[in-house]
Amino acid sequence: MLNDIFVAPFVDMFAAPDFLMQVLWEGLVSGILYALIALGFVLIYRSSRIFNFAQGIMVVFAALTLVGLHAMGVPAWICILLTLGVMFVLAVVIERVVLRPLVGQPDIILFMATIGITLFLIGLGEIIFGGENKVMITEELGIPTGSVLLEPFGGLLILEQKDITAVIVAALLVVGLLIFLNKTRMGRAIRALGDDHQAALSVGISLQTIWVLVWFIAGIIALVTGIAWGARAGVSFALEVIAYKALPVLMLGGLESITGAIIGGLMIGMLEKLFEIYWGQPLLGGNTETWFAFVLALIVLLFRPQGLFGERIIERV
Amino acid sequence: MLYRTAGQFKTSYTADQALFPIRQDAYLLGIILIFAWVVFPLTASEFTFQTLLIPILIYSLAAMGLNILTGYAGQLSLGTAAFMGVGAYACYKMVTIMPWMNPVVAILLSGVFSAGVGVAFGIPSLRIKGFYLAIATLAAQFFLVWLFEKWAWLYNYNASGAIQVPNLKMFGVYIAGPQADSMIQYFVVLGIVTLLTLLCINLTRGNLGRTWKATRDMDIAAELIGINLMKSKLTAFMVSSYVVGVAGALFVFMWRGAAEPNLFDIPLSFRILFIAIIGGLGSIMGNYLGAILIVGLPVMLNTLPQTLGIPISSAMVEHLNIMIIGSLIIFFLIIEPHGLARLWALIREKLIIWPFPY
Amino acid sequence: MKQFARLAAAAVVASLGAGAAIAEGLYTPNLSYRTGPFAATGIPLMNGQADYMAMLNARDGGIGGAMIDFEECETGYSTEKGVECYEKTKGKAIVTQPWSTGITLQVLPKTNVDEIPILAPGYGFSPMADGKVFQWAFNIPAGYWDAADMIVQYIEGQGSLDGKKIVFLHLDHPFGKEPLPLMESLAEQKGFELVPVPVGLKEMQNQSAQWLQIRRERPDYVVMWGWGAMNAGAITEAVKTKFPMENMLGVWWAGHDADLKIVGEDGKGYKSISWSFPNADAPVMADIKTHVVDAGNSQSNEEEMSGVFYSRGIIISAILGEGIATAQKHFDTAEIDPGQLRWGLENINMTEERISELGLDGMVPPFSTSCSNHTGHSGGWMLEWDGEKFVKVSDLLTANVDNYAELIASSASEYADANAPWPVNEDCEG
Amino acid sequence: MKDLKGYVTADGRQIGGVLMEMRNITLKFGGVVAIKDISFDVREGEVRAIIGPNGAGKSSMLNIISGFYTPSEGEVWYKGEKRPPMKPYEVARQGVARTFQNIALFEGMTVLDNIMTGRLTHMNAGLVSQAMWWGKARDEEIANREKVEEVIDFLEIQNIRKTPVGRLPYGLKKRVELARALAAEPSILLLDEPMAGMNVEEKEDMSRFILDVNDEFGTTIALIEHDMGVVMDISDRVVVMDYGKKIGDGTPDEVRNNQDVIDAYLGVQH
Repeated sequence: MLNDIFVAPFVDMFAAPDFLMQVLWEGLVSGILYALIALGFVLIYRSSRIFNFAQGIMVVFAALTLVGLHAMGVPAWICILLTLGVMFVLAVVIERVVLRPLVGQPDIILFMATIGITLFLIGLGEIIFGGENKVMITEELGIPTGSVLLEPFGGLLILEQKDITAVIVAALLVVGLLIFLNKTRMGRAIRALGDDHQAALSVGISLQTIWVLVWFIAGIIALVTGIAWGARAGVSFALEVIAYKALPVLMLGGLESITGAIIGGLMIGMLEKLFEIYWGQPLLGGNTETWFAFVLALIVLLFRPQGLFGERIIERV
Repeated sequence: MLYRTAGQFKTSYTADQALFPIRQDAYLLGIILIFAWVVFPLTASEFTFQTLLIPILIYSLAAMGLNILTGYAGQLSLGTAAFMGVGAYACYKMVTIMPWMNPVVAILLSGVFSAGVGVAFGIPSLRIKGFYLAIATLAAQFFLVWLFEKWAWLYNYNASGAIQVPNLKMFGVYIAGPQADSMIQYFVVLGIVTLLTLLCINLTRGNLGRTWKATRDMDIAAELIGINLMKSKLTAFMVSSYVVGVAGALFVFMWRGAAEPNLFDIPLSFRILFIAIIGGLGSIMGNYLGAILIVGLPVMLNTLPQTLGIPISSAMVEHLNIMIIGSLIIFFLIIEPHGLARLWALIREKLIIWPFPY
Repeated sequence: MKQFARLAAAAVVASLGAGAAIAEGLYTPNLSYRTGPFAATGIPLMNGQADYMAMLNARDGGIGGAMIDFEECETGYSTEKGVECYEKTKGKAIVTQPWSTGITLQVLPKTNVDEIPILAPGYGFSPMADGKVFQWAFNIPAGYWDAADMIVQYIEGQGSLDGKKIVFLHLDHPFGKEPLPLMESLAEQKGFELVPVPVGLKEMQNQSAQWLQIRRERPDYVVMWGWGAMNAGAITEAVKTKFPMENMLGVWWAGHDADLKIVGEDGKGYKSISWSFPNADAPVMADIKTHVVDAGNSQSNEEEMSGVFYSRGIIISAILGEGIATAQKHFDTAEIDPGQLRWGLENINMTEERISELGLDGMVPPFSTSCSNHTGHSGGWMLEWDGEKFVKVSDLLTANVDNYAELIASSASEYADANAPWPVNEDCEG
Repeated sequence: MKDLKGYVTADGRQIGGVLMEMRNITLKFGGVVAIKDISFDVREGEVRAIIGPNGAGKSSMLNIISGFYTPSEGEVWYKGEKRPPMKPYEVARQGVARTFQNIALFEGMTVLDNIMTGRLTHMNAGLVSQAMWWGKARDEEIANREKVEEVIDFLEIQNIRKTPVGRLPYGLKKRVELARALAAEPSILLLDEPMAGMNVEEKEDMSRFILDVNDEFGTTIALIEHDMGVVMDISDRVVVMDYGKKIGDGTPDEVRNNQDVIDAYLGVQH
């Protein structure tokens, strides 16, 4: 038993390093997508204290809109622009109809409201686009679909080109976002909002504008996530469940830390895959990915209640 | 007029602490109880029992359990369904290992198991707060559902991995399983739910209830006035999980008749959370109002187009249903974030002073 | 304004009248799932079922002179909604079509009390084949154990299985676990190593862990018990990890054209066992086109109608229709009750001639049922994806039912024992 | 060691022996020293004040007394014994009750329930008894309600008994908070800036209540306040702190004439 837990998995890893690399690569790709979703959460939470449960359905909605528009004969790149437009309208509507009347309510109320948004979007999406699985317009968007075969240590490592693209695009998106947040007036206002509402308002941008903007950025992130994930397994409402995976990332990285979301996402993506392959499948009957990330985050939090990247909180009365 | 309280004087603290210090409230409750115990059983059809009465009661109970934890003790939990699952599986194991056991006793005992698991998963609450805790409860949610799937002993190694409620008798009458009559099941559920509601009301209005509420409203101050936060939070997890576990056992044994592991997955947790929040956090009555709305509304909406003769496909009805529920949640949160119970309280306050404006 | 009101009133009266008129026929509700995570697989099936019944109503005025009131009650594949639908419809229904294994398991014991036949074509509980124990349940024309047996037979046709390794990739759900006992016993008999790989409901679209395991195990074959979004997920991963497609075989629910279209050419060689097959030239298709599609009463489209699942929907309705017709003939009444329909479903004799008569040429293999055989064990064809559509690549395969008749009997009696008191049909001889 | 008998105040009250003593307390947050080597005592029955400008470390000192902070160095002696490290709730159960600078009432509860929470250190009926509302739980509930009603009468808040505290104005909230602390029947009552943010009239009311509490129940009171005027009038002895250090200790008159205090505290007053 002890051997199975502490020795055999590591022997396996060293015996087939190419396979280990494959496992880590798969974990990295999932991790990037978790990180993207978590990023959407963090941006919204920092600026409005809303724990946006609808981030998952926004991913689905964005991907469906993209594919749906293309099915109507619109050229792929125009589809992207139109989808961005739809996400912008969505952001405005959510701000007007949901957020504005609920300003100042307790966190849990706002959280529930985002679940309400989720249900509404599921219903609306099914009416407009139908429930069947759809193919992501990968080729039309110019995303390469072949795969790269490498032979490290005399083994085989398969890297899908669309996964590589996803990693590169995600990295560019994150860099772009960081530049936006640090270098532009609007971006600085968003960051300031996380620390102090009053200070942010003194920049001269209205709270409403910032909220719309933040939800719109979350929409853009959702679209990128949707394309990347949809390219792997098609677009359907079942995609929504990947949003849950971003939650332990948030626990680990902290609800307000952008760096935390990215590093936490990558960490969870790779660790859960490693655990599943080397411990979960041989010892526990598999499917441990459903809970591993949560339990890991829970254990980390027990020792560091502020998360890996949060600052220590000194309580006062 | 109807709710005039003038003239009702209390002469002792006992009277003031009675459950219903205002006479009209007691009358109202009496009427509701008569309906629940006499009128509904006499008039309801099989369909009404199975899709409205029984589920509303069970969902109310589950929401009540959650409400004790989230509404009274302030610990947000997203893992309610998993604890219902613990109750259901515990009950299943008990009645299959000890077939002579009285099923009602088994149902009430199954809560003990979920209470134990609840306390174990409640320990992180001592260090983790707010949304972090909510996500931590998801660990329980996902881990337990996974366990229900993988631990074959739990479902007696059935090939399908699902549990099936056997026919169970009490006093010579079938009360669970396919042979059981809906009306009898309704009475069993009603009896247990009434009993647990009474116990919950007592707990929440007494010393423990104040301890929980103090923990919820300001935990630091609570600790400084002498509340052992660990005890307060863990008792909340315990009582809450007990009630939720019993609700889970009822859910499977008195209503569904069979259960596969993913029944206890996150959508059920959210459903119960909706009921508790729409009904009103920190209220016992609210759970019933919330359950009536969340369980009853879709059933109503489903039958509506047919009765009105609107030609609309059932899939479309379902889509609209989801949209309407989503919008209603937002709508109710906007008009009254404290839920239907608060709405009723406001109406009642107005009624007491009616017809005067103040 | 007045006129408008009168108009509205007239419309209401008319619609109520119309509703009443339909209600007089045979009420055969379908617990459909056009929504939810499995909608993708559900929609073509539901459309096929509905269109066939609509065609009978339009062409023949129903069956035996009785109109078919084929109503859908949407469940979204949720067991809870399913039970609600069952309760709502059971009052006047002559049959219930639960559609998910979860709903079937839950409704199964209730139908004993309510005495309504359950029609679960190609799904549900394999031991339902034992009609003496499961008096009211039918999984015509073939069950999951038949499917598993036929798939193993087909693989064996390519060489002995001794020492081979087969991965059983399945949904971690009652549906996916259903064939496990039979697969295990076959593994023992034939000497192959069986590696079950479960896919969680939440991981259907992200099966990289499962396929990493498959890559590590290096199996000779992958047998897939997939459903909904799981199929597309598995097939894309298989393509990605370069698993030889011709060694991947699925159950009939994993043979959906739309799932394979996602990978297109790359999916060439993938196989799926099936007891139904699309035949665009079959007379029934022409009739559906004239009576339903052209009349604008179909929710389907041309692409979907050429697929395997739409035609399976047709077959399912045809089986129900045949059960109704058989009962009507025997009891000599058009308005049959649930008990009479049960007799009808127990005495279907779907010969090649009858299949031809119904215009279903080449769409379903012949089979017959009896009071003890509630499945029919029709057998099926192995279909293969040629990059654009499924084609038949085998002759009719029939399951070796004798081999697991005992397993069926013991599982059925186990179920009956666990649910005692369970009424058994004592009158049924063999 | 000081005499154990105590002393007699100018208005003739007998002050008892040492109830609580702080010995060489030092408190550090990371590298910051909030309190440096402070010692003083509180005697039974007296009104003891700790004053000092903002940031002097008064609140931290109160938090140490009530167990919220653990001192980095030094000892707390209570009722003649050295207090081992303990949780805040255990301190409260030893008879230390307090109010808070920024009112810490339980906003979701009524006034009555809030004050009842003050009694919970005196209630110990079991879960089952409480759930049944029978036996011990019920008796306790009534007995403690009577105690609470006494406090309510005393502080003249009968008419708002059933009002949710969220709806009360600031001054009343302060009074309810005092009621909650009093309901615990503490051996020592800690008041954290009881008069902060009040107008003159409210301050007078509060002063009266503090003196009455001390008079009628004989409760020992330790309070912090930066309003020198009021403090000097109501307290028996005063500790003066500045930048975490003690710069004066004695009767109000002694302190008023202490040169260090005049320099450090009065000197900076506006």
